[in-house]
Formats: sequence, structure tokens, C-alpha cells
Amino acid sequence: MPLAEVPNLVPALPEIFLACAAMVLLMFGVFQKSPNAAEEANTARNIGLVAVTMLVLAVLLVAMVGGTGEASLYAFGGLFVVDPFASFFKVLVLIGSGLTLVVSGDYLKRQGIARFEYPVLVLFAVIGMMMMISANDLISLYLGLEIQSLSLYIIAAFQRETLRSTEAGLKYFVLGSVASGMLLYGSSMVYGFTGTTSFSVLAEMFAGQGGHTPSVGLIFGLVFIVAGLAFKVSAVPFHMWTPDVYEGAPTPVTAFFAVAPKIAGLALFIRVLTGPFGDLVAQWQQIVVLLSIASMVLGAFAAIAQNDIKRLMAYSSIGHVGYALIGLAVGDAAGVRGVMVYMSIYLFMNVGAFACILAMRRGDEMVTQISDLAGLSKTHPLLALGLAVFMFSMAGIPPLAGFFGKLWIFLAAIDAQLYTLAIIGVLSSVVAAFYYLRIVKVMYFDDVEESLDQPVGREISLVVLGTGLIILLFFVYPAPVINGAQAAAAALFAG
Amino acid sequence: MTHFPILSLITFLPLVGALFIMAVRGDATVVAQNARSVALWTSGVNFLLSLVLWFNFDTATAAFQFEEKAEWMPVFNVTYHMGVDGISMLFVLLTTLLTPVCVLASWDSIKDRVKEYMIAFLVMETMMVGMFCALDMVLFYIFFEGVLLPMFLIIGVWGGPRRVYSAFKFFLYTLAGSVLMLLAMLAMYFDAGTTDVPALMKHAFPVAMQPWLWLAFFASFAVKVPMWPVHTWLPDAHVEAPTAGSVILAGVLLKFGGYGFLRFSLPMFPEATVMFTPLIYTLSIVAVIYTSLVALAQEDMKKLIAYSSVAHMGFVTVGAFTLTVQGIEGAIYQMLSHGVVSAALFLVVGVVYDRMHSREIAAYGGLVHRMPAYSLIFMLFMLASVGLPGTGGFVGEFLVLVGAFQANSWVALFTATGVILGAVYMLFLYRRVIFGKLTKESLMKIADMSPREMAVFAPLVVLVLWMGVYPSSFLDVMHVSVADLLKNFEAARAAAETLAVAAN
Amino acid sequence: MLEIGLSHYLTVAAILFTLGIFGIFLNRKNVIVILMSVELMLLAVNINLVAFSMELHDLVGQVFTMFVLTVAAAEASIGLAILVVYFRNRGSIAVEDINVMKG
Amino acid sequence: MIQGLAFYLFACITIASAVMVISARNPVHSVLFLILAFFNSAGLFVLMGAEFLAMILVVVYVGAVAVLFLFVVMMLDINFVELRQGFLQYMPIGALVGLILLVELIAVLGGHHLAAETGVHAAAPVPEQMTNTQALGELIYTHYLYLFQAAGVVLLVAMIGAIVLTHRKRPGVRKQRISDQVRRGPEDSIEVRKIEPGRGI
Amino acid sequence: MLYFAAVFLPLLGSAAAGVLTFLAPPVEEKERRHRYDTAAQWLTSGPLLLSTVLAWIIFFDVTMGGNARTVDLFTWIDSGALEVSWALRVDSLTAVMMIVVTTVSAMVHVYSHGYMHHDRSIPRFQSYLSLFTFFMLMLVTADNLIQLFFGWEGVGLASYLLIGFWYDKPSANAAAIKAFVVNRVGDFGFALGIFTVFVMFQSVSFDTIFAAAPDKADATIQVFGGEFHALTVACLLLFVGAMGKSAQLGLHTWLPDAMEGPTPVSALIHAATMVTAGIFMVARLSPLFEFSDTALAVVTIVGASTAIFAATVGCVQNDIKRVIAYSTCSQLGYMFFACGVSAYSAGIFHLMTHGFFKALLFLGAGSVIHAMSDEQDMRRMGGIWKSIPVTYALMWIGSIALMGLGIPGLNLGFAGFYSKDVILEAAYAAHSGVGAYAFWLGVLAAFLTAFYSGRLIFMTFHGQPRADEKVMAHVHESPMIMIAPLLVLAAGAVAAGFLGYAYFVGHDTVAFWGNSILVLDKHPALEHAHHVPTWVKLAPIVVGFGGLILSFVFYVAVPSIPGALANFFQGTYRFLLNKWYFDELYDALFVRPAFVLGRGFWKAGDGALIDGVGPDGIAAATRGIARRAGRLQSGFVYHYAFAMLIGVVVLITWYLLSHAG
Repeated sequence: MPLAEVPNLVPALPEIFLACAAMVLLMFGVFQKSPNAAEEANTARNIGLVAVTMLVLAVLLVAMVGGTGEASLYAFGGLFVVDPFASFFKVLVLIGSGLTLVVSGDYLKRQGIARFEYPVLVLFAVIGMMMMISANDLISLYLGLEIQSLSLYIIAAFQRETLRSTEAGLKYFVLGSVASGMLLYGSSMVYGFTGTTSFSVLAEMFAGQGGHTPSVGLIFGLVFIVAGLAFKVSAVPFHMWTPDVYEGAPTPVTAFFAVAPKIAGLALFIRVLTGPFGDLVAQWQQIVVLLSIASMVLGAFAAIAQNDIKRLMAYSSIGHVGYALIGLAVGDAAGVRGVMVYMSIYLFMNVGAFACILAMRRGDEMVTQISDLAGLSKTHPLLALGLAVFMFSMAGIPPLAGFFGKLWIFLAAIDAQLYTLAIIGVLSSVVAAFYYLRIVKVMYFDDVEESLDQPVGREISLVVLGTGLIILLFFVYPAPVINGAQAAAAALFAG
Repeated sequence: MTHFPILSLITFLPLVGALFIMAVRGDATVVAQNARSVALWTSGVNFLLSLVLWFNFDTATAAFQFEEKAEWMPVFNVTYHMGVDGISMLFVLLTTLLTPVCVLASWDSIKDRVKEYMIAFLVMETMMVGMFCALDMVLFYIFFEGVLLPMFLIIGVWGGPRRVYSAFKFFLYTLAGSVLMLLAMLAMYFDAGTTDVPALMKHAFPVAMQPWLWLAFFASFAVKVPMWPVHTWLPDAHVEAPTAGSVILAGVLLKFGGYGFLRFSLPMFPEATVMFTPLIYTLSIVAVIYTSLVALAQEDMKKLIAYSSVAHMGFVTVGAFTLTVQGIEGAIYQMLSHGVVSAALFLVVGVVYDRMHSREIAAYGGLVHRMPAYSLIFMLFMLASVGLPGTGGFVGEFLVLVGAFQANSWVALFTATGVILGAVYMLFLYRRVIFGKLTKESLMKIADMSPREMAVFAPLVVLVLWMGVYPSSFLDVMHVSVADLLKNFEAARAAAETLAVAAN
Repeated sequence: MLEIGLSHYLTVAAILFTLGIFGIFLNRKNVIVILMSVELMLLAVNINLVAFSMELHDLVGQVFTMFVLTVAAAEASIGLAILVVYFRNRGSIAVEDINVMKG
Repeated sequence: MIQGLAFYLFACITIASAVMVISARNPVHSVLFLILAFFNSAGLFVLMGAEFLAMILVVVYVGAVAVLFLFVVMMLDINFVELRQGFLQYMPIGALVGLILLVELIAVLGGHHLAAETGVHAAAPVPEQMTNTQALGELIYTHYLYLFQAAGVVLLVAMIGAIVLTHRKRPGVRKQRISDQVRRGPEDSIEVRKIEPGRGI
Repeated sequence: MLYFAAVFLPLLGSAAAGVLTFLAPPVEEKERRHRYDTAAQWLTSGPLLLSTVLAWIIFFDVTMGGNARTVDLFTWIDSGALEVSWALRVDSLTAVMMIVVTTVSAMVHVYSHGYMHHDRSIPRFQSYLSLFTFFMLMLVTADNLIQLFFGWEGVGLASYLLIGFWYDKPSANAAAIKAFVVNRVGDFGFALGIFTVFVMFQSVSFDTIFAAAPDKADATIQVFGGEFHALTVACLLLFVGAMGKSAQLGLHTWLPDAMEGPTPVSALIHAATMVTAGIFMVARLSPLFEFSDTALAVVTIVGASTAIFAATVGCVQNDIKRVIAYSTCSQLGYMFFACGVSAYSAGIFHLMTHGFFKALLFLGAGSVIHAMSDEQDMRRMGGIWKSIPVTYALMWIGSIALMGLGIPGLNLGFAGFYSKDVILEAAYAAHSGVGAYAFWLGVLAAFLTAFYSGRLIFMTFHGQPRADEKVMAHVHESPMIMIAPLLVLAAGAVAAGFLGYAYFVGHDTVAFWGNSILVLDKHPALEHAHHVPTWVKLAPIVVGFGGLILSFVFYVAVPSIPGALANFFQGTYRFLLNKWYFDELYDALFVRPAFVLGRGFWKAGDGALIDGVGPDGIAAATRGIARRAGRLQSGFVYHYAFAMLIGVVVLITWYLLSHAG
């Protein structure tokens, strides 16, 4: 066997860059002398800012790598792939992580958990996600997933002095491990029944099969993989961890959870189902449809009874995943394009909404009850406006961006003649509108009981403003996102 | 035609005004005052601009005019396409007229959060005008739904004691209706390959598909109209909304449904339209009789007028589905005149509500002693609502009934009973509020209308008489478009029949 | 009967896997046992992978197994760390006690 | 023959220990049974010709992971008498669902025969002349270099995590600071005092 | 221009007075207020008098000069085939109506100066009166059905406003609403009739439909689930409108109540003009009615029945105005059955004469009421003829005209003599079943008419004074401004019949009417009316004198008889006194159920059913589901894991069953 030639590292440049950056920051943090808590927080803040910068640079790198013009770049012997689809999602993940990192600084400091490990772990999680997105092999999928998951377990429990945070971490960990186990078990079966773990080979293998039904064992494996992935994107019935973890984890972590891993998970979900198993769409479509319906319906109904806004956002995210899964269930370029548009918009809505939640402080204590928002429109008019925009957008009311997300999804569903799915989708969106409206109602219609603290942090204001404008004005010029998604989706199915 | 994007200007000018108001800062009272002025100026100028449409409108063609088209979402083949024809142009004018009226009507009655209020109204104007101008389904839907946002806030923030319930009911009811329409639109897109309304009007949808599409659109429009039995949101919304909110709700929002039927259901699904006409007739007749009777039993002025709106809109739906020239023109006319009359009636209620903060009919009586001018104006609009010849209300009702009689004499018979019942409840209302001895202590000092209030009513008074005496100025606008609509309808029907024959 | 084939190994793995899952949801009292159950599941996966690798004459399965082992170790350490901090807050690791958040 | 017997031996013990892991009253026992299960699985690995993995299993799992478990179990001073009640609370339904799964798995896997299209794709066929260890090494450091590095990241993350979560600075604790010790010179540790004769200290 | 001025001058006056209503100072400033009141009075009366002069000029121009024409103003409604213009169509029929309307209206305007002297809102009253006149003129000058409908509803509105003029009085308000609504019921039929006409002819213009009517004589139409003779359907529906406006049996209930309005209003609207619009309409549409024997028969029967019904009720009423109101009702019945036997011109003739003498009676009654300090109950009058001799004399003139008394041999009598006789003769001459029915009921009604007219005179002016001292002390003759119009009307009541007979129904009739009225040759009742047996000619007069004498006996000679009779025939008396229980019947049949249904639909239908099952029900169910979904999230890790397991198992099992199975 010849000695390994130097592999082509270019496609993985963003990941490598981030990994190096993370380790440098780690070193820097470790050897930085921080005599007292304030100093330590300051260091953490600086490292956080550097991390954000790194993420921004990574976006540029992704654009650079993805912009080389070729449809798909393979690296490391085909274990790693970069295509427009991957680039698109990586950019989303990077933006989401960056924004959540920006808004988290203030919170961490106030809660006394501003430690440099936080941004570093976020960076590692991002690396994991990017690996997931670029995975072209079951093993790289698994490792990426684990890097991400391990980092997330840790930051979920990051506020280690509180019971809630640690309980969130514990629950997430236990259930996450089970899900990983299932995913692995499924992977092993797929490997066993096909003899390969490479997505490309798998795709080739099934490409010519046509109507031939694959072996039951393979499908079993697929079901287990789907279950594991469904857990990561918190699709019903693998969603049970979501509300508890969202509620318990520190709010910036929740914001991060709601955005980046979900997007990466969906990307992975799409990659796995449409890539290697793309020709088995008939086998998995029904499964995804079931997951989708269950998620939409549960997301819509369960959120109504919530009083904690973070918990509500958890159910909301479950519902959103349900919609995104409609696009996946369609299983063609239109569907994937829908998911991509949907997730792009979802990203900004959620970041914005969580930024607003992060601004909820009373008497220097963070609060998360919905009733705490009462009369926000009088005390913090712009914040209230922002949150209202996000809520309406999530409810899918035009002309806000959320509507367009749903539009593209339903467009794909109708095209694929999944009428029942579409009808359940729109009806559950009406139910869901109820609880989004409830938040608007609390902010606008109810009277102030006890005002939240002024002022709102600068980063949060900026993020709310920025994301709010994006959501508000998306309709003016939607072409970049849609065209990007279109190209990416087309590339995914072409290659 | 002019290439100046006049429709976009009219549509988005209010939004500019809203942004301007948003930028206003400073002392609370100054901000409020400035917000009011800006809103009034913006909407006023917008009205004047919309008159350009009126004067430059070519009544000889059925084609869309003042068209604008721009790329928007090329992947989906969705364009930014605006334009008006004889059916929609007048609604644009109605909207631009009513908005300044509303702003003026809220001048003193809204004291809390004036800035937000005015912004909401201007945003709403944008949505409403856009809805009537949109010639692309997606664009249409965006405006159609977008109205919910400001209206939800207007009811919820500035409304009465049960505003939360009403606002939610309004929002969710209408949303539930329209999401199904959205799906139908998407299905249409895949059948026709475009979302362009003029193109879709020419497209022949498969007969098997039409009933479903029709029903989905019906779900949306029926709620908006509102038709019995999905009308219950309306009384609640009206009762709780602030005066100007009710005005816009009754004056413009209810027209969305009727307009939608004419713009989509009729021209695009002719087969299904014919198939479901009995359903429409039945529901409309029930609406007319049932809600008229309900109106009779009301104790709240606004609720009574709200129920009367349901009854009047029953005429509209009957008219639209008679598929006769008179019926359709009558339906449009009825919508326009109802837009003016019901708006005015809500303003009428608002006048006394501002003074007494009660809408209970029982709280009033003998107002004519203190408020003669008010009584006169109330009388005028009450009569217009009753459909007295010489007022706008008559022409629409009459044309609808003429059309209905040609289509189905039973429908005309039952619908016409609404004319009798309408007289009963309106006169009864008027009598209880205006006539009688002035005995209530609280009313002894009530003042007649102020000049500002007069100014609010002036355009409406002129309009309602104008519409009654010389309706041709409005009917002329719609003739060609309606004729064209019917011509295409018949052609589509004929084509479908030949197809069916050929298939056999 | 004594001819040992792939199916035998797979069956063993399936039983182990099921036992692992059993351990997770039947266990009421001790989180550590849950962690051990997870290890059992991963063990089952490893047996599967190695068995397939043997059958297919392909080393990829074994490579996969090695990574699984690595990750499993990392996972165990993090799991135990979380458990420790949880215990510090709650003073218990009974599974039934982990329900501050619900609904 | 011997292989068969060995398989049944290892398999039975593995499964029996697994049962004990989840049903033992005392977590310490559970850990010990886990170790037993691992040992026997290592035996199965050997039977399948994966000697390196068998060794790794023993070293990593038994040597590190299981011991870690044991350590934590001991560290968390738990009253074992209270535990393990209500074990059978949801047994029937749980068992039912679990059994369904098991039956389905065995039904599918037990009757496993490789599909016709498989086997041809062996990406890394087992080389004949090399030992298992060597072959794996060749593979990991070349073709799977990327994943090898990734595994490193996983471990790094785990390390950071473990430290960040459990490491506590205790203000009262004295720690050895080597750099301080090294930097310490005579100047700041020795004070030279002139003592006038005859006066004493 | 002439036409235009004649029609629109009243509107101008109305508007001017309307403006004054708002400019007028408060009642407290008596002097200034008075100036405004006077101004308003003359601003309305002036144009109206002018309009009257113009109307007479037009009348002579049209009837004598034969210059019937139509002036198109501008388009009104134009939708598809439905093209309607505002137009002034003036032919003989219109001209007759115009003089009746303007003359009576002018007199009433002037009379009101005195009668309303003490009222608080004189400008408003005058404005309403002029407004009414305008609408009435629009009605009679309509050249199409829809403009007719405009005037039709417009006079209804004016009637509503004027009945409810004293808005403090709940009874007045109720009466006003009742009038409007009952009229609406009629208009409902009218409107449907218009639709039928439109469907048949694709036009609503008189010229077009009259020209096309003969061709459609046998046409049928598919309406209301059956196929009917088209013109019959149209005419019957239109006649429903006429019934409402002209207070015919069934839709008459509003008229007596309408007496709640000021007396000049009763004279103008509810005696002379508005209520005759129905007759006008039937006459105007004679080219349609002529082709439908069924419709004509119905008209005859309804008219005759109303005539007798109202007369019976009129005999027992005690309110002076109500007696006259029922009398009006009854006389309108005459006019209708005249039309019903195709003697349209006779009907119109009676309309005109009736306009004069009935206005006279009403205004006379007003004068009495004025004199009696607003007392309307005849039981509290009596013995005042000496105090108000002029009024007394005028009332006699009016009553005699109403009774239709005259000297048969000389053919000499007051107005009613000519017109009523010719109607009865025409009914007899129709030689048909319905004609005979009409004739005999008409004769009987003539008897009753004489009886109640006499009763009115005797109860009011003769016998012992039954009012209290204070009132009696105040009894005084009305001022000149009130008497003068009475004199003018009296002149009409005396001479109109004599002067008009030849033109309206006599040998000049064809030239007079031009082609404004169509009578088919197969309906020669009017021609034959001149050649009926003598007993037919004598019968009305004989019964008239009989009635008068009977009333004299009852109320002057032996005043105890009525009471005794009432006691003896208690049932009948009650029945009559309560106006055949029509109001009670309608109340039970329509009014109450409407309110009950309304409330029921509101509370049970909207509230419980639609909202309960619909939005509220769904909302409650949603909340329920939400709570249950929340409870599913128990917080226990093992439940969560179990859910995942179930998820996997379900998916696998489902797959096995559906795919591999």
C-alpha cells in the first residue's frame, strides 16, 4: 500500500480553519491570567468576539470554497463533500451561530457563567455541524454528529450551579446517546446489507434499481438512521427532550440549539435521505410524512398550554421542523429548495425572537414567563415590535418572511400531490397562529404589571433590528435566497 | 397609458407615511399631533393621487389598466404585477377615500398610542389598496392576509372590553379560511404554470379540479364576506373595534370576499361556479333573513349594524352569482355603497360613543332634541342602508334583485324580504336612539356634531347621494369589465360542454 | 447448529441492543445504569459492525467500530461529568428525580 | 466446532451479564457485570478475527470507561437501599414493545443473507498478508485520516467538557505553582539582616 | 323647463326650509324664532303656489292642447339591458295628478301656517311637506317603473317623517314605522313586479313596455316554480305595491294609525295624494292590466272588499280623524274597483274629486280639533256648530260630497255625486261576476258612508256639548289663513264633479285622456255605464239619503239607540271596533315571531350553535388537546426514551405491514 499522498485539503478549509481557531482560542483562554471574576468575564467576552470574527471569516472561506464553480468537491477519499447545498447550509449555520454568540455575551456575564470555554465549545459544535453537512460517508456523518452533540451536551449544562441547566444537560445527554445508538445501529445495518458506508457508492447502488424493493434489513437500518436524525432535529416522536432542554438550558444556549443544530440536522437529514437513499424515496417518504404530520400537529397544540416562552419556542421549533419535513417528504429538488428557504427564514426569525427573550430582565433577574411580557409595547416599543414581527412571521402571515418559507414548502407539497399533508400543514399553522398571537396579545393588549428593565443591551438591539428588518423586508427582494436555494437544491439532485 | 407607476405609488405611499410617523420623536402630545397630521396628509394626498386613476380610466376597455410588471420571484414565475380594471378601480378609490375619513374620525377619540394607531392605519391602507391592485395571486394573497396584522392590533389595542376575544376570533377565523385558498392557489399554479391573474383567467382548469379549487377559495372569501354561518366573527370584531376600525372593516375589508369571488371564483372556475350557485344562494338567503332577524333583537348599536352588514353582503353574494349583468354590477355597486353607508353608520355610532362611551341602544333616546344635525345625518344613512331610492343603497340592491329574479325568482323573492326586514330593524334602531323624549339625565348635555365631525361625514353624504342619483358615473366604469367577465364565463362554459360532449 | 454464521452474531447483537434499550426505560432509580445501558447498545453496534466486516471481508466495519469505541469513551466521560454536576445540584441521581421541567 | 462452542459460551455470558447490568440492585455490581460483558464481547471479536478491536475493547472499555463508571459510582455516595424500587412498574407494556422490536430485529437479521448487489463494493478488502492491527493502521492513517483527526477533536471536546463541568476552583486550596517556585530567587526568599553583636536576635 | 320647474320647485323649497331648520334660533328666543318660522313657511308655500300655477298651465296645455311629452333629464341606472333615465313624462293622467297634488299641497301648506302656529319646529314641518310634494310629483311624472318606484318610496319616506313628526310621542313613532314597513311590504311586491316586467320586456320604460304589451298578451313566464301568464304575474305583483300604498284590505293597517301625524299631513298625504298613488299606478299601467283579466278581477275584488270593510269599521270609530281615515280607505276601494272594471278614468275622476273633498274634510276636522284644543275624540265634542259656523258649513259640504248626494234628475250635485255614481254604474255595467260583487258592495258601502259621515257631523257639531267647560270656552273659529284654503277646497268639492264630468268620464273623455289610458274594446264598462237602468243610477243616492237619515235618527233624534245596539250586538261591535282584529292578527303572525326568532337566532343560533360548535367549541377543544399534549411531556427521561422506542417500533412495524407484508 502506497504511502498516503497529501490529501486535497481545500474543500475542508473552513473546517480546518475553525478547528485551528478553536484550539488557538482554547490555548489563549487557558493561559490567560484572570485574577478575578470580572477579568475572567472580560476575557471570555473578548474570546467570544474573536470567535464571532472567526465565524465570519469562515463564512468567507465557505463562500470561497463553494464558489470555485464545480458542483461537488470531494476530499479525503470521498468522505467529505462540498457542494452548493453544503455551502448554503454551512453559511446558515455559521450565521446562526455567530448571531447567537453575539447576543449571548450579556446574558452569560449577568449569570456569572461568562467563561472562555463557551465560545470555544460553540466553535467545536459548529465544526461538528459543518462536518455533518459535508458528510459523504456514514462514519464521517457519525463523527461530525458526535462532535456537535458532545459540545451541545456540555453547553446545555453550562450553567452548572443550577439544577435546571444540569438537568437539561443530563436529559439531553441520555436521550441523545440513545438516539446516537439507534443511528449507529441503523448505520451498521446499512453497512451490513450493502457493504459500504460511502454515500456515493450507496447512491450508485440504488440508482439503477428502479422499482426493485430493497431488502428489509436495509430499510430497517434506514428507519433507525431516520430515528436518530429525527432526534437531532426534534421531530415527533423523537422530540421529547426538546421542551425540557430548551427550558432548562441557559437562554443563549437555547437560542443556539434552536438555530444551528437544527439547521445542520435538517441538512444532514436531507443529505442522507436524498443522497444515498434518494432512489428509495418510495420507502422513506411515508415515514417522513408521518414524522412531519406528528410534528406539525404536536407543535401546534402543545405550545398553546405553555407559560414559559422558552418552552413555547421549543414546541414552536418542533412545529417548524414539521413544516420543513414536508419539503423533505416531497423528496425532490422543489421540496429541498423549500426546506432551504424555510430554514433560512427560520434562522432569522428564531435568532431575532431569542434576542428578544434575552432582553427580558426584571430587577436584574432573567425572566422567561410569557406573562412577564405584559405591556411590553408601552415600555419597550421597539423590542415589542420586533418580537411581534417575529411572532407574526412564525405564524406565517404575509408579507413577513415566515409566510414565504411556508409558501415554498407548500408549493412543493402541492406539486408532489401530497394534498393531505399540505392541508394538515395549513390547518395546524392556523392553530399555531393562536399561540404566536397570544404573545403579541400579551405585549400589546395587556397592561404593564411590572416593567422589564431598561435598557436593552446594544448587541441585542442590533440583532433584533437586523433580523427584524430581514424578516420584514424579505418580500421586497427574495431572489437571493430563493435563487441560492434553487441552485443548491438542483446541484444536490444533479450530483 | 401612462408608464408612471401610479398604482405602486398609491399602494406604498401610506407606507412611507407610516415610516415617517415612526421616525417622529419627542414629547408625547407633540408626537401624537404630528402623527395625526402626517397620517391625514398622507392619506389625503393618496386620495388625490387615486383620483388620477378615476380621471384617466378608460371605460371602453375591459383590459387591465395602469399595469405594472416587474420580476419578483423568477424561480416561481411570480411577478410583481399590478393593474386595475372596471371591477377593482372603484374599490381602490373607496379605500383611499375611507382612510382619511378614518384618520379624521379618530382625531380626538384615540388618545392612547396615537403614533402606533396611525401607523397601523397607514399600513392597512397599503395592504388594502395593494389587494385590489394585485394581479398576481401570490401578491394578492400577501396583501389579502397582510391586512390581518394591523387590524388585529387595531381591534386588540384600541378596542373595547372584549377586544382580545374578538381580535383572536377575527384573526384566526379569517386565517383559517384563507390558508386553504393558498393551497388552491398553489395547485392552480401547477395546473396553469403561472400565478398571473390575467393569464389564469384565460386558463381552463380541469373540470374535475374546479370544485376543489372553488371550495378552497370559497372558504376564504365566505369568511371574509362574511357569509352565514361563518359570520360570527363580524359582530364581535365590529363591536370591539374602535370606530375607525369598524369603518374600515365594514367599508373595505368585507369587500375582499366579494371582490375575490368576482376576480377568482367566477372567471377561473366557471363550471364549479355553476355547480355551487345553489349553495351560495341558500347561504345568502339564510344570511339575509336570519341576520336581519338577529339584527332586530340587538341591544348594541354596533352589533346591530354589524349584523345588517352581514345581511347586506348577502345581497352581494347573491348578485355576484346570478351571472347576469345586473346581478354582478349590482353586487359591485352594493359593495361600494355598503362601503360608504356602513362606514358612515359606524361613524354615526362613533359620534355618540365618543360622548357617552356606551353603545347600548337603551342608553340613548331623544337625541334629536340635542343633536339635530346628527339626527339628520343618521337619518340619511339609515335610509341609505334601508335602500331608499335616491341613495346609493338602492341602486345596488335593486340591481342585485333584478339579476336574481332573472336567475331564479325564488331567490329574488326571499332576498327581497331582506328589504322589508332591513327597514324594520333600522327604523326601530333610529326610533330608539333618536326619537322619543329626552329623559335620560346623562344625555341632557350632549353636544351636537363638531365641525370636524361634519367634515368627516361631508364626503360620505355627498357620495351616498351622488351614488343614488347619478350612479352612471360608477356603473359606466364597470360595464365593459363585467360584460367581458360574463362573455368569458359563457365561452368557458361552452368550451367545457363541448369537451364533455366530445368525451362522451 | 454449531456452524456459526453471521446470523448468530447479529442475533446476539440484537438481543444486546434490546437489552440496552430495556435498561433505559425500565430503569427508574439510577442514571448510571442508563449510561451503562447506552454502552450496551454501542457494544451491540460494534458486534454488528465487526460481524459484517468479517462477512464482507471488508475492514471498513472495523474502522467504524474503532471510531465508535473512541466516541463511546468520550461520551461516557461527558455523561459522567454531567451526572456529577447534576448530583452536586440535586443530591440524587435517581431517574425519577430528574423532572423539574415538564409539561 | 470449538469455535461454535466458544461462540455460545461468550454469547451466553455476554447476554447474561447484560441482563445483570440492567437488573442488578447495586450499581457497583452493574459496573462489574458490564466489565464481564465487555470481556466476553472481546472474545467474540477474537472469534471474528478482529484481534486489535478486541484488545482495544479490553483496554479502553475495561481499563478506562468501566473504571470511570466505577469511580463515579463510588464517588457519588448513594444510598443503594433506596434505589431499585418500582423497577417493574411499566414492565408489561415496556416488555411488549421491546419484544416486538427484538422479534422484528431477529426476524430480519437472523435470516440475513447478503443482497446480491453487495460484497462487490468492498472498499477496503481485508488484506491477506497483514495482521489485523497492521491493516487497520494502514487504513486509519491514510484513507481515514480525516476521521482520525475528527476523533481527536471528539476527545478534545470531551476533555474540555469534563473539565469545564466538574473542575472547581476552591479558594482555600493551596496549589503547587511550579513557575512561581522556579521564578523564586534568593531576593524574595532570603532576608539578610545585620545582627549587632552582643544583642541577640 | 316648465315641467322641471313645476317638479323641482318644491324640492327647492324643502331644502331652503331644511336649512332654516338648522339656522333657526332656539325656541326660547320667541321673536327671532318667529321670523325664521315665517320665512320657512313662505319659502315653502311660495314655490309650491308657483308650482301649482305651473301645474295648472301644464294641465291645460296637455289635456286641452294635447301636448303630452316626455322630458329626459339624464341617465339614472344603466346596467346591461336595464336602462333607466330620470325623466318627466307628462300626459293627461300625469297632468290630472299634478293639479291634484299641487293644489291640495298648496292649500295644505297655507293652512299649516295657521294650524301649526304653536309648533316648535315649523321649518322642519314645512320642509317635509314640500319634500313630500316633490316626491309625489316625481312619482306622477315618472316615465319608467323605477322612477315611479323612486317617487313611491320617497312619498313613503315623507309620510314616515310626517307621521312621526311629533317624535316625542311614542305612538307617533310607532305609527311612522308601521306606515313605512307596511308600505315596504307592498313595495316588495311592487319591486318583484318590476322585475317580472323587466324580464318580460327587457325594459322598464313605459313607452317600451306599453308598446310591447299586446305582443306579450299571451306570453307565459317561468317563476316561483311554475309557469304562469306573464302579465298576470306582473300585474298582481305590482298591485301588491298599490295595495300597500293605497291601504287596501290586508295592507291597510297603517293608514288609521297614520293619523298620529299632524292633521294637514293627514289631509295631504293620507287622503288626497299619496294614498291615491296606487290608483294612479294601476291607471298608468292600464296597458298592462288590460291584458290580464285575472289581475283586473283581483283588483276589483280587493277594491270592493276594502270599500265595505273600511266603511263598516268607520261606522264605529270615535276618533274624528280615524273615521275620515277609514272613509278614505273605503273610497280608495271604490277607485280600485273602478279600475278593476276598466273604468280607469272613473277611478281617476273619483280620485280627483275625492282629493278635494277629503282634504276639505280633514282640514275641516283639523279646524275642529284646533277649536277643541286638540281634542280628537268625537265623544267629547258636540254642540259646537254655532261657535264655528264656517267650519261647520264646510264640513257639510265635504260630507255631502263624500256621500255622493245629489239630485239625480238634474244631474246636479257635489263632486262625489258624479264620480261615485259613475263608478257604481261602471261596476254594474261590467256585467261580470266581480262587477256585480263590486256593485252591490259599493252600494252597501255608499249607505254606510252616508251613515258614518252623518254620524261624524252630528256627533261633532250637534247634541249636548260633551267637552268640559274650559274647552268649550275656548272654542273659536279658525283664523283666515286656515279658512281660506278650506274655501278653495270647498270650491273644488262642490264644482269639480260638475266641471270635470264630461272630460273625465263623459263624451270628451277620449280626447281628454289622449293615450294615457288604455281600455281594450272588450272592456266597455265605462261606455255602458251611461246606459244602465235607472234604478242603478238611483240606488246610491237612495241609500245615501237612507244612511244620512239613519245617522240623524241615531245621533240626534234618539241618541240611545247606538248604545243599545252596541250592547245587543256586542260581538259584532267589538269586531268592528277593533278593526276586524287585523292589527292583533299581524302582531301575532309577524311582529312577535320576528322578535322571538331574532332573539332565538341570536342567542341559540349564533351564540350556542354556530359559535359554540364553531370557533368557541374548536378553541375549547384545542385547549383541551393542548393540556393533554402537555401532560404527555411528563418530565421523566424513561418516558421520553420509551416514546422514542415506540416511535421506532411503530415505524418499523408499519413499514413491515405496509411494504414488506
